[in-house]
Amino acid sequence: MGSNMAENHPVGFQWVMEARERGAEVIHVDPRFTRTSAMATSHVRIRPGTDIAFLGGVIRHILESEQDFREYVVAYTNAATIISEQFQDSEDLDGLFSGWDPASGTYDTSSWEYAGATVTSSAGQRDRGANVGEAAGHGGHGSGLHADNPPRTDPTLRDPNCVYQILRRHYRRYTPEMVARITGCRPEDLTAVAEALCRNSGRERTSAVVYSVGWTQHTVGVQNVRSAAIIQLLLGNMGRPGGGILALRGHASIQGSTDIPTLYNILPGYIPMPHARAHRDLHHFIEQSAAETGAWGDMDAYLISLLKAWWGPAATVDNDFAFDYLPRITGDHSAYAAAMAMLDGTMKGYFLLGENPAVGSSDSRLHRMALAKLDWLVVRDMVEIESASFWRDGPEIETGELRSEDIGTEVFFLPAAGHVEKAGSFTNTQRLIQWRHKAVEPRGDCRSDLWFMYHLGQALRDKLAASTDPRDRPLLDLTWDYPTDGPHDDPSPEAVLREISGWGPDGRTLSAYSELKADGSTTCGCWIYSGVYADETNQAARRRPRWEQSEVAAEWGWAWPGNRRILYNRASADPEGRPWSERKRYVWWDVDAQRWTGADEPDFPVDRTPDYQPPSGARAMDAIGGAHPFIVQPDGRGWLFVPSGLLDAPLPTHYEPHESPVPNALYGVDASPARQQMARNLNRYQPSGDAAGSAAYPYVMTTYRLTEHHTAGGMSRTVPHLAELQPEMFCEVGPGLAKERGLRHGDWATIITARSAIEARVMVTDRIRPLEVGGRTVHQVGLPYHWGSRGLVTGDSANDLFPIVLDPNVHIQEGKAAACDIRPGRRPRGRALREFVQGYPREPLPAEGSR
Amino acid sequence: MRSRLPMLANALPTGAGDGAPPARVGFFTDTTLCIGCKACEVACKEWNDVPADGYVWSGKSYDNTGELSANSWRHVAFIEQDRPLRVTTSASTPSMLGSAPAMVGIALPMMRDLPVRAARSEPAPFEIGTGPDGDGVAMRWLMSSDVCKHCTDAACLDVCPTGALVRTELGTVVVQNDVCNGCGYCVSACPFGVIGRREIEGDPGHGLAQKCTLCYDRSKDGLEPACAKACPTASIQFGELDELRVRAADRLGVVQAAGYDGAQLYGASPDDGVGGFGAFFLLLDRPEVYGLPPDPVATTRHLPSIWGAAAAAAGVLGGLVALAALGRRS
Amino acid sequence: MTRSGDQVRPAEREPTPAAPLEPDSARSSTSASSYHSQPILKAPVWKRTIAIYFFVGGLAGASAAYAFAALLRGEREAARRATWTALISAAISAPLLIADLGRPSRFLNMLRVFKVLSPMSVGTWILSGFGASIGVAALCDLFGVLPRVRLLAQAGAAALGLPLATYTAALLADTAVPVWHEGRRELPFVFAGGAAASAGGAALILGSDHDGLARRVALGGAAIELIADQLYERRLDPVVAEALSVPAVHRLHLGARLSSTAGTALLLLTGRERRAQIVAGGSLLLAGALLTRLAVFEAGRVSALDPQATVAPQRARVDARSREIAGV
Amino acid sequence: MPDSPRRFRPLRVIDAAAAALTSWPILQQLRHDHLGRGEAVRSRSFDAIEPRTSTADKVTQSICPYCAVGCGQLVYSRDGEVTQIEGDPASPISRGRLCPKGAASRQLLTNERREYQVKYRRPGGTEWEELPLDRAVDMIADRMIKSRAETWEATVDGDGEPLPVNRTLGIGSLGGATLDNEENYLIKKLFTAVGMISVENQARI
Repeated sequence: MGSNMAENHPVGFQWVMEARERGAEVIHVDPRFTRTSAMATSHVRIRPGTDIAFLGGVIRHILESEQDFREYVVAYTNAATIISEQFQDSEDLDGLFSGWDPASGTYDTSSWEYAGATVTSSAGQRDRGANVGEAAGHGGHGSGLHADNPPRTDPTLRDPNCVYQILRRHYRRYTPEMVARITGCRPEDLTAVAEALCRNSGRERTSAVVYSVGWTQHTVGVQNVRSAAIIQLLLGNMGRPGGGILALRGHASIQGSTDIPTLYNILPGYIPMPHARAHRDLHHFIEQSAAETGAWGDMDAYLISLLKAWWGPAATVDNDFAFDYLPRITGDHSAYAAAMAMLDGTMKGYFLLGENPAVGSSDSRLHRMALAKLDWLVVRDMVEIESASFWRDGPEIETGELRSEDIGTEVFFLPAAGHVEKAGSFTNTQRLIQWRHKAVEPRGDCRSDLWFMYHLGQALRDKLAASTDPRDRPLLDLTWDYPTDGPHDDPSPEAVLREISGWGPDGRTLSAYSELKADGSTTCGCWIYSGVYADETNQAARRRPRWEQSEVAAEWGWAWPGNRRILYNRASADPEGRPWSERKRYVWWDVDAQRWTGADEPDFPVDRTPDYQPPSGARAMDAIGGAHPFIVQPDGRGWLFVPSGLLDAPLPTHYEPHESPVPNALYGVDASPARQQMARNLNRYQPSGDAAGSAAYPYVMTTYRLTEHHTAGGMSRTVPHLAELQPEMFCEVGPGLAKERGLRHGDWATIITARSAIEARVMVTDRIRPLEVGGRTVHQVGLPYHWGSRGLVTGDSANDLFPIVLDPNVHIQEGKAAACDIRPGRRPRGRALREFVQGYPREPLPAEGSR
Repeated sequence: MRSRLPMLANALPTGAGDGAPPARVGFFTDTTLCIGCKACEVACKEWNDVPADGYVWSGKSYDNTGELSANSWRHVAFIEQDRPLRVTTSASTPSMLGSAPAMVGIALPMMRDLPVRAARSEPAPFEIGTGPDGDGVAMRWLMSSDVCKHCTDAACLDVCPTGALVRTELGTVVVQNDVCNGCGYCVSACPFGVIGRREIEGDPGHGLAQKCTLCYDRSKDGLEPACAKACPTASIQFGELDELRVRAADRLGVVQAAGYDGAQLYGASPDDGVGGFGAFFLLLDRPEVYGLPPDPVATTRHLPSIWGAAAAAAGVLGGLVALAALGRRS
Repeated sequence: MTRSGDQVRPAEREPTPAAPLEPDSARSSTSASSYHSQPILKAPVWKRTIAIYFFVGGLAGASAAYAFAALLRGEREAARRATWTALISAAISAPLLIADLGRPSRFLNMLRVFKVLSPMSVGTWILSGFGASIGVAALCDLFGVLPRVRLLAQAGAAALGLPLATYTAALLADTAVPVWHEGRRELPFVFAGGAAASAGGAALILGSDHDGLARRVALGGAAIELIADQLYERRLDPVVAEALSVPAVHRLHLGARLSSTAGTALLLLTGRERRAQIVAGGSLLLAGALLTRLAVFEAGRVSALDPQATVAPQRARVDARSREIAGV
Repeated sequence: MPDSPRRFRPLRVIDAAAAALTSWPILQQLRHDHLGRGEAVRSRSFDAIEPRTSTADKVTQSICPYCAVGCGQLVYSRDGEVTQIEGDPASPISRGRLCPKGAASRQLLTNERREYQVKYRRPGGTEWEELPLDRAVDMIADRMIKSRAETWEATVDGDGEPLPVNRTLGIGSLGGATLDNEENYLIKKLFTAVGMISVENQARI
C-alpha cells in the first residue's frame, strides 16, 4: 500500500515476483492500476488519502474476529497496558482526542500516558515542532517508565482502559460498509484483504507490509505507518522472517541521511537537537530526552561520544563536553519553514547540495520565488538544474512575475562528482550500509561534496583563525583534521567513516554501541553506526558473494545496528525463547550455550535469559525483561497505542486530506486538526469538504513516479536513454472524467488549483477509474512529477499545483492527495496564467487559509 | 507451405572447424514475468551504443519506443485490456520452481522445506485486476519485451548480397558493420519488421542495417547479453536453445494450470515458417496483439518458385524475341 | 509509430502526435488484430531510383536480346542501335543502384560473395557480366573489328539480358512485403513483358525497324505485360490487393495500363510509314513499362505499412490449420 | 567505420577493392559455406570483436545511485574513462540485475548536459560567468561569514528571560538524498559548528 514497487523499485520487486511464483498472495491496495497491480494477485482501488480508513477496517476485522496472534500480542505488545483514566478517544469527542487546545491548535498529550506513569510530557507539546520528529518514533521521549514502576497491565485484556479494549472501541465503526463509503472500495474487498492477511499470519506464516511515500506524504503520514504497525503487531508479524513493515525509500542514501541526519531537529543517531527552552544544559537535556529504560537509556553515552567526536579535547567534563557548542532550536526550522524565511527575507544564504526544490517540492513556484529573494545561493549538482537557473529561464520569468535584472541572488554553481568518481557509503532502504569504491577521477571542477565541505571548512577556519568571538569557538575547536590525498586533496572518506563508527580510550575502533561510555572516554560520530569500522576494517565494504554465504548474507556490507538484518528479531521466538515454528525459526535461545543464536545477529542482549526480570533500580538495557523484544521502547513492548512522542494522535484515525472534495464521513472534523498549515499569498489553500467554493475543485489528484525517470528529473531528464522512454508530461484520467470534461486522448489538458495551473498531455485509460464515495462519484487525476523547464525533455511540474501543508510530527508535505479541476486545452501563457489562476473559479475564493 | 529444397536448409555452421560446434544460444522471453520496466531497452542501448532516436510521446499506453528498429533492439510492448489476467478461482499461482533456475534457490533456509504450493484450494478474494473498480470491470496490462528472433531460417541473412549478415558459431544472426553497405534488402525481407537501416547523420552506424546481435561480443565471451542480465524479474532468459525450449514447455504448463488467459508459446516450434525462433516467447494473447505476425514464413522458403518464375519469364522473353525473329520479313 | 531524430520540445510540437491516437481503454476486451494500429513490417528503404532501375535494366536486357536477333537477321543498323541502347541503359543502371545504398562507397562489397539465395547478389553478377559483354560488343561494333568476338559478346549479352530483365521481379518477390511476395508467380512475367515492350518501343522510336521485328517484339511484350498484370492483381488476397487500390498507387497503375494499351492500339492501327504515330506508340509502351514498375514499387510501401495485409492471410492460415487439427 | 557515408571517395573504393581481392570470400565459398551465410563471409575485424568488459583496465565494485534498493554495480573503466556499468552478480540484494535507471548510470556520468566548470551569476546578472573553483569556495566562505554575522542570535526571548541559542537562522542548506553518509556527516558537523540550524534533506521531502 502507498507503494508502486514494481515501477519504483523494480530490482527489489524481483523478490515479490519470486514470492508470487512460490504461491504467495500479492495484494496491491492503490488508487491506480499500476505496473505493480498488473503483477499482483489482487488489486484494491481506494481513494488517495484514505489509507487509515482501510487499515482501520482491517484492524477491526482482526479484533472482532479475534484472529490476532493472542500469545504474541499479550507478551510483546502494550495491548494489556492500562491507559490513564483522563484519556478520551476521538470516537467520544467527534474527531478530537483529549488534550486538544484550540488556541494553539495543538495537543497536550499528558492524558495519553500509561496509567500511573509519572507524566513527563515530551518537549513536543511545550513548543510545537521542536524536538520531535524522527526521534519521537524511536521512543526517545521517556514515558516516565522505570523498572520500579512498570506499567499496569491486564493480561486478560478485559480492563476497559487497557489498550486492547480502547483499540476495539476506537475501530468499532470501521465496518466494511463504512470503509467502502470512505475509500470507495467494495466492502467484500476489505474483508477479503483482511482475511488474506489473517490467513497468512500466525505461528506458521508471516505477512509483510510494504509502503512508500504514498503513505508518508500526507498530513497523517506518520499515522498511516502507525496503522500498519498495529496490524503487524496484532498479527505477530514483527521481528519475524517474511514479516515486518518495509519502507521503500526512493533515494540511494535517503535512509543514511536520516541516520546521519542533515535534518534540523536531530543529531546523528536520532538524538534530538537541543531545544532552547527544554535543554538548558546537558543534564536537563538527558533528563528530558533520554528514557530511563531501554536502549535510549544510554543516550548520555551516545551524545557525549558524539560531542567528543566533534570537539575532541575541547569537550571536557567541565564544559558539559561542549554541549553549549550546539545551537538551539526553538520551533520548526524545516525546509518548508526555510522557504518561508527566504520570502520573509530572514534567510540570506542557502546551499542546495543535490536537491531541486524548484521542481521537487510542493508548491514549487513558491520555492522559485523564495530562491529569488536570497542574497546568495550555492548549487552543487551534475547538471544545471532548474533551481540553479530559475533566474534566467524559470517559469516566473515567462509569466513576468520575475525579471532577471531584478533578482539580487548571487548564484554559485559548482559541478558535482558522480557516484563512481568518489568513494563513500550509501545506506539502503534496509539499513544496509554499502561502500562504493572510486572508479575514476572526476573531470574539470567536478568534486565530491566531501571535498567541498572539507575545504569550505578549512577556508572558514582560516578566515576566523584570529577571532576571539566566542561564537567562533565551535568552529575553531572543531576536529577537522582528515587526511587528504589525490590530485584534488580529497579528504579520506574512510577516515570519516571511522570517526562515525568511533573509537575507545586506546584509540582502537569500537565494535558496538554497547561499548560507548558517558564519561568522555569514547568517541563516536553516530552511535547506531558504531561497529561499521570494527577491527579497523571498513565493514561496509565487505563483498562476500551471495553464493558463498547464507541468504541472510551477513557478510555483504554492514547493517545498523550491530549488523542486525531484521530488527526486534527476538520476537521470532516465543516468550520462552523457542521458535514460534520450525518453518519460521530465525533467532532463538540456545539453552545449552545459554545465549541467543540463529541466522541473524540477535537484536537483543545475547546472554539475557528469556525469564530475566529487571531487578529494582535497573535502568537502560538492564531494565528490559528477557521476554521484551522491542528494546528501544522504554517498556520493551511494541506500541499498539502510543502514549507519548506523537503530536497528532495516540491512535490512527481517519481524517480527510487538507484539500478534499468530500467531507469526513466519520467526524465533524474533516482534516487532521493538528496538521501544520502555512497559509500565505504564494501558498493559497482551497476550500475543502463541503465548504463554500470547494465545488470549484471537484477532482482528487495525486502525484507519482514512473520507472523511466527519477524524482524531479535531475538524474534522468538529461540522460537520453531515459528521457526518450517518457518524453513528456502527461496526466492520466479515466474515460468517465474524459467524457465529463471533454478531454481527448493525446490532446492537451490544463490542471488547476489555487496555487497554479499546469498543462499536460491527456492519457485516457481504464487504469484510473472513478470511485463511488458516499454515494457520489469521485474522479481521479494522476500526475507524474518528473518534468521541469530544463533537460532533454521538458514540461510543467506537477508540484506547482500542491499546497504546503505538513504532517506535524515530521513536517512532510501532503503531496499525494489534493483537489483540483481539469479542463481541455493548453494553459494560458505569460501574465494571463496568473490572472487565470487568481480568478479561478469565477466566484472569489475565501480569504487565504480560512477553513 | 512447408516444402523447401535441402540446399536452402539453413544448416548451422560447424563452429570454427576444430572441435565440436558450440551449442546454439537464444532467448526465452516469459511475458508473465515482465513488469514493463524497460531495463532491457536501456541496458541494450548502453552496451551497444545505440543512440536515442527522438523524444516523442506516443500516447500508446507506456510505450514511447514504439517498435523494434535500427535504434531500438529491444522493445517493450504495453497492452491494456478490459479482461482479467487469469480465468481461475485460485488465489495464487503455482510455483515455477524448476522451470526457471534464474528465479530459484534463494529462499531463506527455514523456508527451504516449504512445500511448493500448487494452486490453493481457498477461493481467491477476487480475480487479479478486477479489484473493486466501481464498475467492477476487470483489466489486465500485458507487457512484453520484443527482440530480434534470430530465426533458424533467417530471410535477412539469406538475401544479404554482401555477406554482411552472418550466422555465428553460436547460431545467432549478426550484421558485420564493416561489411554492410546499406542496400536495405534485409529490411524488406524480415517478416517481423525487426531490422532497419540507421539514418542518423554522424552516427558510426549511419546508413547501415542495425539490429540485435544477441550481444555477440558478450555471448562469444560466455557473458549474458546485456538485456537478459539486467532484466530484474528474469522475464528475459538467456541460454542454450534446447534447454530453453524445455523450460518454456514446463512454464507453459504451470501458467495454464494457473489459469492465465490466452497463454501460448510463440516461436518455440522448429516446424514453423522460419524453422523456429532463436528468441521465442510465452505470450498471453494472439501474436498480432503484440504487433507480431501470427504465422511468419521466411520469404526465401519460396525461393524455388520465385527463381522458377523468373527463369520461366526470362524464357518467355527469349521465346518472344526468337519468335519475332523467325517471323517473315514484312 | 513515427520517430524523429531531432529533439522536439513539447511546447513546440502541436497537439497530437503524428500517429492517430486511441486510448487502449477504447479497445474492447476482445483482442485487437494489431498493436496500437501500428505496422508490423518496415517500409522498404529503397527510393524510386530503384523502380527506375527496374525499368532501365529491363530495357537494357531486352534490347540486348533484340540486338542479337537483329544481328542474326543481318539487320546491322537495328542491331547497332539496340546494342547502344542496351549499353547506355546498363551504364545508367550502376549509378541508380549505388545512389540507393546507405554506404555508396562500399558498393564493391556486392562482389565479395555470390549468393544464390539473394536475387540482389545474383542480379549484381548478372548486371556485371551483362555490362562487360555488351560493352565489348559495342566496342567491336564501334571500331568494326573482331566480328567473331562481337558475335560471341552479343550472344552473351542476350543470354544475360533475359534474366537481367526478370530477376528484378524475383528481387521484389523475395521479401516479406505481402503485395510483392504474393505476386512471385506473376511479377516476373509483368517485368519480362514490360522489358520486351520497352526494347521494341525504343527500337521503334529510333526508327530502326525495317522488317517489323521491333514491332512484333513491342506488341508481344505489351500483351504479355498487360495479361500478366491482370493475373497478378486478380490472384492477390483481397486484403493484400488493397495496396494497389490506394489512390497514389492506383493512379500510377491505371496510367501504366492506359499507356500500354494505347501504345499497343496505336501501333496496331497505324501503318509503317506513319512515323509520328509509331514514335508516339513506342513512347507510350515505354511509359507504360515505367509506370508499371513505379506502381508495383509504390504498392510495396503501402502494403508493408498495412498491418492487416500481413496479419489477415497469416491468421487465415493459422485458423485453417487449427481447424484441420480439430478435424472440422 | 569512420568513413563518412553518401560522399563518393575514389581512393576508398580502390582500397576496398584491394582489400576485397586479398581476402575474397567468394573464393572461400568454393571450398565451404557455399551459400555464403557464415564462415566464408566473415570479415577479419568481425572475428576480432571483443567485449568492453574484457578490454577494461579496471573493474570497480559500486552501488547504484538512484533508488534505495542498493543494487550492486560493476564499473568497468579504461584509461580513467568509464566504459561500462552493469549489475554485480555477487550482490545478495540485486543478483546482478538493474532497472532502466541503473542500467543508464554510465550515461548519467557521460551525458552531454553534464557540467564540468564552475558557473557564477552576479546579482542582477543575466548570464553565467566563469569562476575558478578555489576562488568560488573562498567567496562562498566570505558570504557565509557575512550573513552569519548579520543574522547571529546569541539569545532569544523566552517569556521575559533570555534563552541562549547561539545560532544563525540566516543560512540554510538542503541536501539531496544521494549524498554519501560521510558527506552528510561533514555537512551536519560543519554547519552545526557554524551555528546553522536549518540543515535539511530530501529525506523530509
